[in-house]
Amino acid sequence: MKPWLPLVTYLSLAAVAFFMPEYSKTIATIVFFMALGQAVNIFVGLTGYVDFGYVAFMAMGAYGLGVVLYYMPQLGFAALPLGLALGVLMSILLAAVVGGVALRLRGAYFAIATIGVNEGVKHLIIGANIWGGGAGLILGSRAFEAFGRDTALWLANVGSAVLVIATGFMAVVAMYLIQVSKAGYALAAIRQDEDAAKVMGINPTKYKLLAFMTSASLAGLLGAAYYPLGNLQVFPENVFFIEYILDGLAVMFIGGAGTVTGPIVGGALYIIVRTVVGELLPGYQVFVTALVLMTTVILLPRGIVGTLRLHLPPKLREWLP
Amino acid sequence: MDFFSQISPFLLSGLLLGSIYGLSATGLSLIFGVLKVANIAHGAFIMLGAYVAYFALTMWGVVPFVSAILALALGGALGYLVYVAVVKPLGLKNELNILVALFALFLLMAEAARILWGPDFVGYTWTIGSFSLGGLIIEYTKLAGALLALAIVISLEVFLRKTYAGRAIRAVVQDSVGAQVVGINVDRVYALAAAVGIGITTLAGVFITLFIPVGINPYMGGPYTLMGFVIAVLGGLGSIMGAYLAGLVFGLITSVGYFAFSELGFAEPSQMALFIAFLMLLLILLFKPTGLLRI
Amino acid sequence: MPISGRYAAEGQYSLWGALAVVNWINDRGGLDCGGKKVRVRLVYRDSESKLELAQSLTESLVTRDKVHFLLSPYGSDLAIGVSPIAEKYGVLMVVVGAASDRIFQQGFKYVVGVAAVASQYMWSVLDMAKAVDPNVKTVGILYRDSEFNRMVAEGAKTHAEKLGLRVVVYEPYPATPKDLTPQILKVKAANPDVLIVASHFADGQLAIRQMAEQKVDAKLIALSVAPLVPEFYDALKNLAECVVGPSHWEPPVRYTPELARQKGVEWFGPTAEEFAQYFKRVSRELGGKEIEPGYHAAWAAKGVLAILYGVYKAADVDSAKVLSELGKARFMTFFSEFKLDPATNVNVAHSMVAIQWQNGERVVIWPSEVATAKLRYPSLTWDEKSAGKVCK
Amino acid sequence: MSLLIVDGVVKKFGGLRAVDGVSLTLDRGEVLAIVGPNGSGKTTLLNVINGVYKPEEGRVILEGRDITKLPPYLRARLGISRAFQVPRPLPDSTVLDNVATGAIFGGGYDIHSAKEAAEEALSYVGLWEKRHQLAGALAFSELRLLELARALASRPKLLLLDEVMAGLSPSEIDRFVVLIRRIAEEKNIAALSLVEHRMRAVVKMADRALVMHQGKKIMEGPPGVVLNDPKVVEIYLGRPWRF
Repeated sequence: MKPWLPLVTYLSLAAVAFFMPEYSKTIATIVFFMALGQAVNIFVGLTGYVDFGYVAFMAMGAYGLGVVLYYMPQLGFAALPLGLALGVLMSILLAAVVGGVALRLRGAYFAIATIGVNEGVKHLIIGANIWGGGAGLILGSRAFEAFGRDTALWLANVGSAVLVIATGFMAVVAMYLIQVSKAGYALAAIRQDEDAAKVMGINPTKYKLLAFMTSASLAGLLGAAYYPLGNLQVFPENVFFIEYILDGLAVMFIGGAGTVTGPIVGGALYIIVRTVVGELLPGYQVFVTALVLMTTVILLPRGIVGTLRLHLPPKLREWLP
Repeated sequence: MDFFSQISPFLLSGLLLGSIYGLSATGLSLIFGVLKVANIAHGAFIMLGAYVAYFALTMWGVVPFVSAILALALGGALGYLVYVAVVKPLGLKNELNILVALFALFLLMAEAARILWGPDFVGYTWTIGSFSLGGLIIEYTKLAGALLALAIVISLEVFLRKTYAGRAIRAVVQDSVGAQVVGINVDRVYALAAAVGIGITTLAGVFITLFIPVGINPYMGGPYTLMGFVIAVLGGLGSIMGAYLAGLVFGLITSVGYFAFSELGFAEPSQMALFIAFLMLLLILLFKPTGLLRI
Repeated sequence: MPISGRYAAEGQYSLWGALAVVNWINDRGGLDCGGKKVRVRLVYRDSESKLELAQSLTESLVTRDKVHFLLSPYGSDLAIGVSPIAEKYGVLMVVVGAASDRIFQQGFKYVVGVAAVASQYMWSVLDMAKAVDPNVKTVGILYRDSEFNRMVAEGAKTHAEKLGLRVVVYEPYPATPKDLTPQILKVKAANPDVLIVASHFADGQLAIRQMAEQKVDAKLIALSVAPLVPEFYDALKNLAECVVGPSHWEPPVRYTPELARQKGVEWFGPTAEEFAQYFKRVSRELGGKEIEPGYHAAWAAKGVLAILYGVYKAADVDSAKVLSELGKARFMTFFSEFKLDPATNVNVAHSMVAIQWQNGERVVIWPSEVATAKLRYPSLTWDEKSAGKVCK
Repeated sequence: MSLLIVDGVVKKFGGLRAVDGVSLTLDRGEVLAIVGPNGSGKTTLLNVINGVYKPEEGRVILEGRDITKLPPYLRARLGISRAFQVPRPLPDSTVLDNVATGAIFGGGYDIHSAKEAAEEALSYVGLWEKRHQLAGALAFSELRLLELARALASRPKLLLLDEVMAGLSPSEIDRFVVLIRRIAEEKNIAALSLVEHRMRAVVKMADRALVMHQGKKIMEGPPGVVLNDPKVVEIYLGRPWRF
């Protein structure tokens, strides 16, 4: 496969966000959904497992940066890399624990177990009043203190957009690296027939965990880029909001599960439909989006890119991964 | 005050509410057992049931116990429609696509409700008196609701064990390939299970308003989906009686758990109680995925 | 403004309130800006109560629609989320429908509040209780565990203690509760004189309903947010009687041009009657039925008026100039007086009024200058209410 | 040293002893047919050998190493390959990728050499022409061959063939029997083949036959002798009403 098309797309979006900062938030929003779909795709698309508690990884990322920024603004600019690293680390750790234990479960049982993890962590944070508890963390003044006013505003507007785009970019790279390696073969086998895969000598848990942790680390980065950096806040009700995984799944499905370009197409469509309907018929956009999603899933079960690939000659198919 | 009289109202209140929780999860459990589909749109049908109760009472003066029948019929019809229009065309193997389609349905129903009925939080008032027991004041409507919920669950269980259609459903729950081999029309069983499951869920939406007759709004469904999953798993997915009993357990955890954590001085006792509930869910899934109370 | 999603109801009323004022000024030929009449245009988008959409829509309002000023979306989370955009582009944003104290403690320069902040919500109610009954001793506080409600509860607790009251129960409950019986049983055991519930909509209705079931009586029961909409009474009927609530504004509140003249401050904008008339027209056109404006609507209207006043004074649409004019401003609208605290950019001349449900009507009972009825004290018991008695 | 030793294996499901104290040995290049009616415990025994089930009693020894407790994927790497009764290809992958996946994980090849090994295995079974098709598009008998190719590409020492002739026409069976014998002889691979009905094929294919009934080993010996034994004939023909 040739990953150039999706990579170039992300790079050009990053260039627009950087050089035309007045569009950075708009781009950040579109790419947020693309990158979310992309990260979800690495796990769900490649393994065929659904993780409804996926948002917990974004939340870990958000809290990682949020906590560093809130409690240690005196670190200055170092708070940013440190916070991002902590966020990603916490996501990976959570994924390792959840995955190591729950990936033994099949299908819907796994999906429900992960809901349990998401809700459990949320209730623990609120219930035991950890990290601001139910009232969350508000980071405006801390960001000003850590980065200085202008830099903080630039980071909140343009910086977070660039980081969100970078997450999408890295997700494509990760997807590419997985698909051209042994792991790609293993995951394809697991997705299609896990029992057969075992008999073929594949250790399913190992590869599922690999995909799970990769996906989680990207989700953590996305969460960190988005909430504490872009919105200067971490509210538990928002960062654990379970509908984001459904958005991610929707984006992935409209585009085509398991494809690399799919989430880009899906994310763009998902937001464009909302924006257009929102301007023409304010208040009806969720209704229309849901309708679009439902018809796509039923009539084009492979998604747009997935269906397109099916009808392309093999040479072109390489270019539309 | 001694310990028992302190805790008894929490116990009672938990059991009463738990009975309704249990009822509300049976539909989800049935659908999962038969179709192996996790009904993400579950909460939307609870919302629909709540609106049925609200409109029936405020517009026509029809009390919830009667409008429940209406909700059962409406939910049943919608359930059949969902099976024919969403689940069947995708094919049951296509688990992921069905999940996403049901999510779209969930959004669609909530948005339709908002467009039709407005975003306000509505409610009704209907009471026929109350009595006091063990430090808790209990409305007759609540007691009747809780007992009726039990009766409905028992009759559903009887239906599954004694009638041909019910036995066919049970056969499919246990072994869908085997059921096909012995000549059961699996397609019809799926349709029936979807209709019954969603019918019961919508009916449960009406019953829930006996306990929570306020705050009815288009977006109320989400938490019920989550709670439904927890209860259905605790009870063993596919088991009706199990789901009901797990509902009781869940009611007790949230109520007595609150009491316990409050005594222990936690910042947010009710959230800690929920944390325990979800922790239990995880432990059960890992060590006894057939459910705690499989019957 | 979110007009779908979890903040749909509040967002919709806020939008209509803002539209009512814009229509009012345009029907008068526009705003006087340096001697020239300028028409005002309100551009709005539906953020679906979602952060990411609130952000990108706000940005596109600034960069694509080239709006001169912003009204914040409803909800503290959304308002904070869009603040960096207002700051970056130096566009004045008036916060309406978000009252968390913490928004204004972040050091945003272009973010202005026009109404009292969350921690002050219950002050007027507590002041009133103390004034009406000097023997009040104990207060019970239940609160929804969220950013805004926690602020309300903490503010109430501090203020109660300042007034020499004892807080005998202080309990949180989850943001979307299904059952409040456990918390209410705790209140019952503590038996406070005054019971305060820092609630939102659905949970507030539920709290009253379950208090009635458990017959938890108090001399005064006050809830935030929930009692301020007609649906509260529709849902609870008689049980809503005597319930008190703090409000930013109510239709009977009469700040009038005469009052402004007496106090020697400038009057700006429509009168309360005019506002109600315009609001009804908007609600009929957009919502299909004519309804009375509530406090969300008036709050948003006040937000628009503050911007317009600043523009009128500065004779310019430059945010920095408008902001500096607002810093100096002292004027009155139908909503309240206006005076910014230079440290936080919040209007400190605004205080909450208190309402009580009496015989199916929301009446203003505090402060006495603008009150239309007297507080019924002590409140009827639940038994009396169930028997059909109303507060008179 | 024998390649595979199964020693007194017992596997219970609830009260039922599905495999009840079965022992057997198998050498390199040898083809053993396990014969028995439906429900006799053949498939369970196969699942014990490749690790899907863990037995309650007894041991499974491969090349002198006790593998009773190893998970299936590790046994696959040690050289146990399996073809399923109902073929289980990866339907959305190409034929080549299907076989290559087996080569990578069972055979321990890297990706590049796995593809070469896969092409070789495909041409060995006669499926090379179809290597770029999706596996889901193959005919049933081709799926059987695909499974065999996938097993071969993973450098097996022992092939487990679960009713691999079910559903094939008589001429296809003949070709299959020849193929299996060729594999055993040319590649020195042992094969353990489960057979329910195709007795004619057993005689041609197997060096030895082992008859199972109700979880127990009834007899073992040269196919021609075993299959004509009165006890075996009775199991199959004598009491048909019992099935």
